[in-house]
Amino acid sequence: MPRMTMVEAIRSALDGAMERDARVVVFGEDVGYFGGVFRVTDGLQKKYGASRCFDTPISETGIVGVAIGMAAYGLRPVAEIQFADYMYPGYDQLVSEAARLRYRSAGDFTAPMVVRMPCGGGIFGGQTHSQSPEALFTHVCGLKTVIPSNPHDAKGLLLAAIEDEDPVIFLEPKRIYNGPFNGHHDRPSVPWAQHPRSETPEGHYTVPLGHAAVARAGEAVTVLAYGTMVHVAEAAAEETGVDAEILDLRTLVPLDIAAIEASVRKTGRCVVLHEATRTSGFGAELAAQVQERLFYHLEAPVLRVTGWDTPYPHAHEWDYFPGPARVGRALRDVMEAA
Amino acid sequence: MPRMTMVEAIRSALDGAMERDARVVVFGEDVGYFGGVFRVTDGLQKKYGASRCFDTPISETGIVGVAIGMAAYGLRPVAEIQFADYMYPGYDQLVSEAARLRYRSAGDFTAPMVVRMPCGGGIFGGQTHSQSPEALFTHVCGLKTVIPSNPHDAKGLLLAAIEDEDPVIFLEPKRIYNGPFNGHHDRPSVPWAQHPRSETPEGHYTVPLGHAAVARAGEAVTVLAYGTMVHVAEAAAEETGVDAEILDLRTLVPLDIAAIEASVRKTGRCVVLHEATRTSGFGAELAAQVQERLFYHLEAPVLRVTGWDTPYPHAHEWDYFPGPARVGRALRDVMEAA
Amino acid sequence: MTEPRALSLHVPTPPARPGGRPDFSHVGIPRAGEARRPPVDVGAHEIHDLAYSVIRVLNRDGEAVGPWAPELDGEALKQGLRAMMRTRAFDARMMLAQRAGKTSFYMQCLGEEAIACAFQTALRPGDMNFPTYRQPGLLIAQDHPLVEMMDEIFSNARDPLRGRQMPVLYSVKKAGFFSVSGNLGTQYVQAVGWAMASAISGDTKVAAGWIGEGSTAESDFHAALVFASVFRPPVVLNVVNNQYAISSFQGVAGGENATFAARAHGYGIPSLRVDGNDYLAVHAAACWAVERARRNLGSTLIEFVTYRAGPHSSSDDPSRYRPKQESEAWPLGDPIERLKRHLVVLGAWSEERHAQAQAEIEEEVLAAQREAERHGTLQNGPHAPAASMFEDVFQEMPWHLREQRAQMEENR
Amino acid sequence: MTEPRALSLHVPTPPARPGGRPDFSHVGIPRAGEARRPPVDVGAHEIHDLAYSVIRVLNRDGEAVGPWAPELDGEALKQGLRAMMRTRAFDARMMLAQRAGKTSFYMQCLGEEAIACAFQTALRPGDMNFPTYRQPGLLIAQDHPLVEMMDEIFSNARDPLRGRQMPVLYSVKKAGFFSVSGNLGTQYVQAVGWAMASAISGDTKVAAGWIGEGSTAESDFHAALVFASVFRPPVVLNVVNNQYAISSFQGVAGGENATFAARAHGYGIPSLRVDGNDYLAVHAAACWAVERARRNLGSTLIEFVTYRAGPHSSSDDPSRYRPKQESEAWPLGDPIERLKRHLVVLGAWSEERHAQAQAEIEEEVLAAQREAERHGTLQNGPHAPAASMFEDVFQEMPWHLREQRAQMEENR
Ligand SMILES: Cc1ncc(C[n+]2csc(CCOP(=O)(O)OP(=O)(O)O)c2C)c(N)n1
Ligand SMILES: Cc1ncc(C[n+]2csc(CCOP(=O)(O)OP(=O)(O)O)c2C)c(N)n1
Ligand SMILES: [Mg+2]
Ligand SMILES: [Mg+2]
Repeated sequence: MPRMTMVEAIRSALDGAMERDARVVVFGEDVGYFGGVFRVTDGLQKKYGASRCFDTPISETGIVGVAIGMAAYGLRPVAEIQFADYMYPGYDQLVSEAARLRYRSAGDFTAPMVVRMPCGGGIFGGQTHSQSPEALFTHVCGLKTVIPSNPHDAKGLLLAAIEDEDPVIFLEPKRIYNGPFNGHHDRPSVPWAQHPRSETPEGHYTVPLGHAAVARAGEAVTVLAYGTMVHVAEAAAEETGVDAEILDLRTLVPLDIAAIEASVRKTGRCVVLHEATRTSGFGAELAAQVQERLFYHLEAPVLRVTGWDTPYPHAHEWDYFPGPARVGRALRDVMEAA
Repeated sequence: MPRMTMVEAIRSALDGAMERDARVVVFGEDVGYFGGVFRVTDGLQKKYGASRCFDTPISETGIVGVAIGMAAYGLRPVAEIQFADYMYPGYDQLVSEAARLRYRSAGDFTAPMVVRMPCGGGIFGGQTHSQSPEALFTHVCGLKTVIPSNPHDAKGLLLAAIEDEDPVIFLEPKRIYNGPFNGHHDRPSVPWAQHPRSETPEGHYTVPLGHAAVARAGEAVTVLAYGTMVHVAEAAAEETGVDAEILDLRTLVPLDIAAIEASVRKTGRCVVLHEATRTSGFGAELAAQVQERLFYHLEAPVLRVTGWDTPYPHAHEWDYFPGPARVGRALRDVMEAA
Repeated sequence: MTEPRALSLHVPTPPARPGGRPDFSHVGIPRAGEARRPPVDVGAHEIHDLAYSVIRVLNRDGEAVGPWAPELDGEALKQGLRAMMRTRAFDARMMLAQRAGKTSFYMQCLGEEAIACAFQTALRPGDMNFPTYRQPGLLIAQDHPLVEMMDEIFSNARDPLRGRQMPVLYSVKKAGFFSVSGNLGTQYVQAVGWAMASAISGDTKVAAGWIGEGSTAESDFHAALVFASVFRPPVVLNVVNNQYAISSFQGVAGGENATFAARAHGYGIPSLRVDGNDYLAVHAAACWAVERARRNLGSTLIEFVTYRAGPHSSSDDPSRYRPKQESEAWPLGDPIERLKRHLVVLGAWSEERHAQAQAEIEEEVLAAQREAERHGTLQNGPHAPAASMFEDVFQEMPWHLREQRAQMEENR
Repeated sequence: MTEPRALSLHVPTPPARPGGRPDFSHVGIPRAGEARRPPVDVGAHEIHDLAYSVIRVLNRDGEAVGPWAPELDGEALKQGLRAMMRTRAFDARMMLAQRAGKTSFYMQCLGEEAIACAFQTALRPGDMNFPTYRQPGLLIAQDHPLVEMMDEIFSNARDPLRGRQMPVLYSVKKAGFFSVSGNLGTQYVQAVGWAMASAISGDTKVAAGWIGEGSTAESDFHAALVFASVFRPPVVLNVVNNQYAISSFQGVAGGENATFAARAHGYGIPSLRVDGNDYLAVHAAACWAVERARRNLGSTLIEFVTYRAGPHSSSDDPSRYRPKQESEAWPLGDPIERLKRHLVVLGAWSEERHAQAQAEIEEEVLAAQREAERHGTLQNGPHAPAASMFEDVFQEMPWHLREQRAQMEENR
């Protein structure tokens, strides 16, 4: 099976979707001729023509707004927001329109569309190229929120998202576009080719939305992670020797609560990870759910390891990023608790 | 001491602030000559002139954007968003600009400004006149988020917010503008005059940001609530006979964690309330914090009573609203829990 | 440079406030028939003058004059009159029903009936409107069942939107009527996207966006014009300038400095400015713009000049912010009166037939209301089952909504 | 109507791609001196033609001609030349420093130096620019210390922004230079708000907003123009049309259909279109617009026509999307060359003096770099203390940030 990077896997998903289904159209800032600032859409305009893959004006409001209109018409738009940090101007269209259309029209109109956006830090992008705004989507009923951690899942989840009948926010952790990253920024970078989950079928397959994966089986503590943090969790487990069970959530809404419950029931402990700022981050929802449902199974409080409640600072990126040291510390803390 | 409604108390705060400080300017859609769709700014244009209280074009982006420019200049803008449901077009300016300005310029520029917005349901406003988007602000570092539950606090908190050096989101639960409301929509409405916290000094005072109030002292369970839900909690405590200690949080960021800890340490149980949708609502943050800090004091899981994860439906408003029955049920559940 | 003087802020003020004398002298109104009619493939730059004029067909004597006078036969005109009369009667009834507590809220389009009713006649089945709350005429002109509209207004058991939306925020896909949003402006750029989709698909369908003059300040208006300019999709972008946005006169939206039709100039989009109270002018301009769209010539912006004769909504009291008699002073008259007069002049109509038609329509509307009330009202129900509120958030209901539905049922 | 034909989407394509022949025939360029110069209190509608022309002063022979030729003495012109040369030298050095790994990223303004450098000379102390990342010239023209700018670029221990911002996103309040945002367009409407505040306060200060032609598509551009139109505050709204937005040519922003200067017409805001590579034309237009603002006549929009001669940023490779020789084909030439030529023609400058100045400037910039490197680089530090990242989120640090700071320190 071919090995792909995240970028290649996502491109392969788009390519396959456009090939199979003439309704799929791809657009965003610089995605047409140039193929996107991260090269994700490279070659698609050439292959499918400019009216199926094109550059848009720099208006996130417009990008999301026209996508909704196209989806209501019957196309399957896949829009790119160049960085997740730039989705805010399009937020109203997502929240008030895409998320609400099926509901308010009682199914008369729908908005099956995907909004892709690179997220997360680790590339010295400072506060406007590093954000992880997933909680701003998970709070919005009517949106599904997906975030892959590896090429295989990225392709399968993106195909599932494109085929989904509802609007899907597809977050792409840019730090792992070209290789997995466990937070050890001072070590040589590793290519995807060395990672088992870079094996990505050329053809069509889906990874269904709403299902977590066990990234590492373990008995001692459940780690709930997604995106880049899955790799950090793996490093922390290895380095601390804590026998963590790492769940890669993959879809945040709808959440795979069954997988979470099964794991925490087994381990009795839970650590929640994300790169986003802490307060009201998605980790709060996870912690709240776990203690609500599994209080009597818990032997320690659910701990959160997250980005700080500050903007992502340019020079202090690695003091901001919740790397293996901070995750490891939480694993030990939760093991030592009570 | 005079008794005021919420509307009168907020107007009194604006009036006093404009009187004391020529830098205070008030604007928004229909707030000038007309005095606002909820009459909050009535009379201010006449008293202070059209260049200190005026109507704006219908552009929430513009309203927030010009407020930031004015604040950076040295004024103290108090902008109104006609309904919290309409803040999304201005969200980018709030998140990427107002919240970040002090940080990114290392204090060279700041944005001391207040954005007022009526929130919450209970007036048959349907999905676009009923939302409670507080969690979308609490996740954003650099913003303070305030929500009063009575006239006295509304005035004092608003004056504190206007005097604050940072941007403050000031949410006004519109269902209690003209009288307290405990969720019994089928009973006759009560005027503020009968409520002790309608006693509101004419003159200047502040209720400092970051401090919760004990709305009802109790021993059995801590209820964390804000806005309209404080009144619902009071009704539920009375109706169930559960000796709840009800904290009116008043400020969500920065949170009064000391007050929460002290209460939950005492009661060992906690119920969290809000009208906003459940998933990733601010209740998740509260539940996560309480179990993180007070796990060994808790005798039951922290329960959440919230709006459902659906848009606010027009006809089914009272099945959506987390009224005294649902809150009472949670109080009993948490008391019965092991 | 000499020492500069203190600056001051310009805050627009309307010509008249309550107690004052209505003044519409700023609305320059050319004579009917005066505006030229360019070919549909004209360049945007060649018709800038039309954004500063007003296309009018019906003159004071009720005659249709000038190059924009459309070829509509008496039957079509009578249908137009009937659509406007039904719209007005429907509105009047529903305002009363709201006051009687049968629903929470109502918004009428009093005085603006010609715009939606005439525009709809320029479209074909399959085309799509993206309306605001003030275009029920798009439905009524198609004889969409009034009862179904009332069912929505009453949020009753037959409400197609299952009680979820506030009154008048209809959604009727089969009638080319997109789900109305409570958020202003958002649908304008969606109309552009829908039209882009039609072009991408090699289809022949046309979209129409609708927005109020006040809402042109919103971001989506700009996004719509930018995308329409760049991709030239088949869309007609309508701006209904009814002089008011709740309490704010059109100057607060920028109307002191340029017309709303002129907004299109900066994008290279052709635009027309049209007498919105003139059924024939609206029809003619709509046909012109729809033909442009259909012939792949791209978008057109049309400003319809009209007057919101009623309150903004059932919650509003315009006497607080504008002179009571302002409506009577509105120089473009009443759209129903004007078309009626034209028909009378043509010899196709009379006072008697009008009175009779009026009585029939009122009867029809009342009968519809009676039927709708049998399906329920907001106050007394029945409504869609409460549990249905958890449906349609997603196509398939996920576990957390099923769980919440169960909790809701437990606590009823 | 006959059966309509299948529609198709118009997708703008630039005149040339890599390997193709550069073509700027679409940029109609009038002769220097041709554009008329209206009085500053002219009505917006009277100067629509200026949005379709190009105000130019320096002709091919290096002479300053026509009504816009400003009264700048030789000293002022030499200062302008020096500012542009220093800006270019600074950029060149910093591009190298970035490649040498001393910082993460860099953005230069190669070819666009005249715009910011000349504009700044029209302002007074106390006025406020709201720049994008491509106006370092506003600072350099004021002789703002280069070392301080480099400290920011290197995120070193002396970085006034304490390592928080990406390179070139300066903030220098005392130099009237607003904190640059990484989000496009946002500052445009803030400039309008700042100017409104000046007017509300009865002050005499003027604001200047800056935006790229690509970013005019953003919502904030529209919001800025709407508020500027309605409240007429003292603000100059600059659009820098450098033909590109990363890989997208200006047609993707709507430039095929109208000029960016013309965007102002729909709002009734006067606008000028100016040769951005002509120091004298920029200065003259800036003075005209600033005078309008200062005299309470409201806002002006200026489109500066220029060409982004370098890559978008240090992360970009323009040879992937445009012909390599396109820059040389740019018909408005190079701003430094043109002003130099003028000075030579005036007899105030020579090749020798130019070469000497160039050498001095390079030396100055190198010395500044050495000093800044002594303060640290991104790669090797030192930086502001890590704990400082918790400061300035709020004026006073709340408990949760103090707690997080402690956790951060524990895990270092
Ligand atoms: C985004 C948003 N902001 C504000 C409102 C509140 N609002 C509802 S109608 C209205 C006035 C709209 O005026 P206009 O666009 O002229 O339309 P008209 O009512 O005159 O038809 C306002 C401000 C809203 N619904 N949505
Ligand atoms: C809101 C937002 N969307 C997208 C981006 C990514 N981005 C950075 S620069 C740029 C191009 C801007 O082009 P233009 O406005 O013409 O300015 P120029 O770079 O040519 O000076 C883009 C798309 C951004 N920074 N902010
Ligand atoms: Mg209006
Ligand atoms: Mg550009």
